Amino acid sequence: MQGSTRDRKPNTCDYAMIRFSQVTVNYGYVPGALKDINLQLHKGDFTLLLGPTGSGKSTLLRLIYMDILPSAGLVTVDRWNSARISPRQINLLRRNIGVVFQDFRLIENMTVFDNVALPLVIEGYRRKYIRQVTQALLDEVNMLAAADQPASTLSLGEKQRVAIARAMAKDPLIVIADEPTGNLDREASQNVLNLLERFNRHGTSILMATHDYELIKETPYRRIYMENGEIRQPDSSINVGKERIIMMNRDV
Amino acid sequence: MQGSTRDRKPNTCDYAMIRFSQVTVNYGYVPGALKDINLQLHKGDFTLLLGPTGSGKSTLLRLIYMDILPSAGLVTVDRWNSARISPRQINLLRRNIGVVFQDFRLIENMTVFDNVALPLVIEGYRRKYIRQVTQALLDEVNMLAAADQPASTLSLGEKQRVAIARAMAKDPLIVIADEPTGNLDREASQNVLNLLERFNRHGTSILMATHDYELIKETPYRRIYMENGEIRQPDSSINVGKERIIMMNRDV
Amino acid sequence: MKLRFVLRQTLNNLWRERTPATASVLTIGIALVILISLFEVSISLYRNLNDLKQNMVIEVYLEASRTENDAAGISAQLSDYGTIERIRVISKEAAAEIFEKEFGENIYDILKENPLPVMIEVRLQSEYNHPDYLALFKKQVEALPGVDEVHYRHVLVEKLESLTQAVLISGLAVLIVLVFAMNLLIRNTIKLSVYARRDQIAIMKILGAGNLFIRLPYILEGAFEGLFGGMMAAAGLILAHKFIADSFEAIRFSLSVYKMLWIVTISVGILIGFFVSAAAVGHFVQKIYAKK
Amino acid sequence: MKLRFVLRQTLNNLWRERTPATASVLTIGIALVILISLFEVSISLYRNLNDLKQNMVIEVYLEASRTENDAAGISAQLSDYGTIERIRVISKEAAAEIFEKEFGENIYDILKENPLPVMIEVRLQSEYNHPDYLALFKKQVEALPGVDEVHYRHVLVEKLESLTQAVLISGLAVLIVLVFAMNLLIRNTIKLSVYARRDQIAIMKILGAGNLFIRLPYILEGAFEGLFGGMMAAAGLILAHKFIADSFEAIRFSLSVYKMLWIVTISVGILIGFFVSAAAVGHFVQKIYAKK
Ligand SMILES: Nc1ncnc2c1ncn2[C@@H]1O[C@H](COP(=O)(O)OP(=O)(O)OP(=O)(O)O)[C@@H](O)[C@H]1O
Ligand SMILES: Nc1ncnc2c1ncn2[C@@H]1O[C@H](COP(=O)(O)OP(=O)(O)OP(=O)(O)O)[C@@H](O)[C@H]1O
Ligand SMILES: [Mg+2]
Ligand SMILES: [Mg+2]
Repeated sequence: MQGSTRDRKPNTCDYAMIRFSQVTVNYGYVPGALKDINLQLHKGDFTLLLGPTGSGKSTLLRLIYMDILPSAGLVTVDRWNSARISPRQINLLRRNIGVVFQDFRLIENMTVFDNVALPLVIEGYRRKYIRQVTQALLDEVNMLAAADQPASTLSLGEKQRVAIARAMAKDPLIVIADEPTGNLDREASQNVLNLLERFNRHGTSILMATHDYELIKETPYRRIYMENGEIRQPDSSINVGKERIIMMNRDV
Repeated sequence: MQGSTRDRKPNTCDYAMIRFSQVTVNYGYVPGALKDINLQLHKGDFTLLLGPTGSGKSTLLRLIYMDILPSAGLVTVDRWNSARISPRQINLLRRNIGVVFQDFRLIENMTVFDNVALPLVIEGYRRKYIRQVTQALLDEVNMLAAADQPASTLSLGEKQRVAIARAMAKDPLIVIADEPTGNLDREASQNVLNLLERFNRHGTSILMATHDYELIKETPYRRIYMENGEIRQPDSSINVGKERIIMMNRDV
Repeated sequence: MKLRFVLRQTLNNLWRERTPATASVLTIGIALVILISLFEVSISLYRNLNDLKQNMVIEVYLEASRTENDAAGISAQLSDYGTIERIRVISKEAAAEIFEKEFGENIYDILKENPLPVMIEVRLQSEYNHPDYLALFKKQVEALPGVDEVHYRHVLVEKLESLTQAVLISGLAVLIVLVFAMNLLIRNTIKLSVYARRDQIAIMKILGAGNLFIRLPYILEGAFEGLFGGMMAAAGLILAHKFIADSFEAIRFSLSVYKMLWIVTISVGILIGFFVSAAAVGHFVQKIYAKK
Repeated sequence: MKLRFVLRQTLNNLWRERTPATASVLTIGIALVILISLFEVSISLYRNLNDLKQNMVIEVYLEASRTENDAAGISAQLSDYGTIERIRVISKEAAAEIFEKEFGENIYDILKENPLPVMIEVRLQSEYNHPDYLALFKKQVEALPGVDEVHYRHVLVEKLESLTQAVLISGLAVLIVLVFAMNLLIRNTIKLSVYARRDQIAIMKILGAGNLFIRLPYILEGAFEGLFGGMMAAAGLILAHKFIADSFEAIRFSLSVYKMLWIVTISVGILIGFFVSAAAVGHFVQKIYAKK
């Protein structure tokens, strides 16, 4: 990885990097999209967020990059907390988080290269460095050949890989991946997981929401099960039984 | 299903409803997104379209609802063909095809109800009928409770289900589903497959692109494997071996 | 159901995008105010100039020795021409008064006597009020016994003639420029408004919606904006008329002018909104098709 | 790298959205043409009126018995006041000529003699050209021996005074309305242009981009549109000036006027584009934040 060519933030202690305290989220139409969530994620953790459609996974992730603020309760991320954070600080926070959005959110009329380079440009890095890192990342996700195409010309699977590259660009404190394998086939999905794992080994915390039980079923990571806006028995057991998954999905 | 309440087009003979003859598609940036495709789909068929990311699945499907026209070769759908079709006829064609888009394409600022009702409104059905059909469909995909929410407030999985309901609304000749389970968990995916199968039993042809080998691995349907814009040995065998899938994905 | 859906969507769009819609309304409103007041000014200017032209006076000076009685005889002769609208004899005394009014000096103060001759003021019927006939008339009348000279401001007549034309032509030119500019601005607003909803349009197309169904909401939106713009302009114009009528006692508007203002302004607004957006939407919806 | 990126994006945006951008350019261009020609007309009107006022002539009529020699003596006395700009004696004959020019009649024809007195024409220095001083001056001069009467068009002076004011005030009013309308239209265009790219803005925000970084491309776009609009307006104005200079021989523009036109029009265009879009973008980018 390009980790070696860049400054790594010192991998200090094992403090709770992300902390949810009695967090509730009400959307206009949907009260209780999240209900009284308590949660702690530690630096360096690899965490999986599981749960059926509409259970609030994306909502929980949006709270972390402060795309929404909690209706009640407190979200603390690194040195920022949701109760008193200015717009400027939100920008800073976001620059330290890499997000793979469920709907990618690439800028359609920009080239693949520019999309991936954007977080680095925002950060104000120098041109040569940006080019070097961006090309390395595109190579990593196998999209170097499409670097000069506008993002609008990509297939969905290709977009997903570009989105992953963008999230990795700044070598962030934490990577939030919302369903990063939804449009990928088995092997591509495995590649993404491996990529995230490699990042994790370099000290980046990972929080990944996914439906792909097949993919994660043999991983040893902490799992958080959501259902109906609540966390069901936070569980760090290694295996997840088949019956367990089916129970979670009975709503659909 | 609401099939009973509506006029079914007579399920006549087993002619080739969709026919690709030496079809090539060149995008500006990507020549040969499809290369010399020959393919026949028959009325009433349930067909699966498999292949790695960027192999041209979505492109092939777009040809059917004539979102793009082939750079070379001929696409024939029912009584229309790509060589001479007027914009007005393209509209007619599209009204006879239900499409579940990979990126949903819901109208974000319309309510869920209006989104599903839209194809019926376009067709000019009466109000009471539209309400009845739309509600039945929303119930079927478990989204009736969200009928009055704007589509923008849905989770991605919810959007996918609404998109499926919309594709079904007009009881179309053929349903094209591009990765309809990409954002759904196992059980929801199974439900979608069951839904499509039920439609198929009522005479609707189904063409479904998917990455979810787990989901389809025990289905008896015809499979078309794509790779690099080409069809690899059209195959109607019942089982697909594990090594087969891995071979297909080696590009990623 | 289709129409109801379209109408609902139109109102939704208007409400959801009230900022640009308001700007569109204001554009139409301002343009209509300029347009219609320009039109009114042109009309009243034309009328005034015409009036002035119609009321042109020909002065027939008699020889210094002639009296008012002679003038009456000559008047009778002139009346027989059949081209005269009005005729009036002006005595020496009346002429002195006119002199004082025009030049601010009493002629008796300056000269201690009144040297001014008896004069006949003639107004021609409007159809004869033309440079050619005026020249002929002057020649004929000057040949009459007792007549010294015939004066008319022939330069003024010709100048008025060309001024009236100039006003009409330049008014038209301004009008054309304005209509062009307004068309451009409204088109632009509507175009961008369509542009902002291009996703929605692209989706409707892919669902097989016909052209009319896709375009109607935007066209109706334009018509509504025209309606509101027209109402705004009508209100503004009527206030302006009231203000003018209050400020200048000489100017009065009848009730029918106010009614006309409402009707014309609002219907012109609606028509403009309708047609301009119809054209813009068609053009632009096509473009979205080409792009996707 | 940041600035390069922003600039590249600005140019991309301009090119990709050349239709609305062109409309924006035209809006700015048309508005600038109206604005600057209005300004020029006001200025030249003001100058002309002022000239007229400055050149106001006071007529000092001597008693009928006085000769031009007397007039020279009185002139000398008047010059001593120190408030006079120019002074000229007009003989009986010159007065008769003026009479003929003004009234179209030869005074000898009418009266067989010249009753007009010797006259002194006086022009005051501009700072004394004021109704109050004029009244005082009249009183003083009429008291001089040999002077019959002092005439000046005091009504005209006052009318000119108020007309100049009226022109300036109404010009200013039109200017304000125009600036308001232009601001509205440009804001609207830019707002909709931002609106059309709201997805892009929302994405940049979610990546933690700062306000300036997000807004700069739009602000620069506005400035570029202002530049092009200004160039268009300058070209139009210069053509108009050339046309006017060709049509009316009395009117000539110096080269520096043309240079000023280029510089002022273009820089005003850029400034307008810059500030209006800066305001509009700020307002609107905030809104997108609130929505998402
Ligand atoms: N509008 C376009 N312009 C240019 N190239 C395009 C366009 N759409 C697709 N492509 C290219 O064509 C190829 C096939 O794309 P397509 O979307 O058909 O793949 P796919 O099989 O559907 O992949 P996925 O499983 O990721 O959806 C890709 O390499 C893509 O980059
Ligand atoms: N902007 C919004 N306004 C209103 N309701 C919303 C909004 N976003 C999400 N919701 C609702 O909140 C609930 C949780 O949504 P969320 O996107 O968090 O689910 P999810 O677990 O990510 O589902 P999926 O697996 O389908 O992505 C859903 O019922 C959804 O309808
Ligand atoms: Mg989600
Ligand atoms: Mg695809």
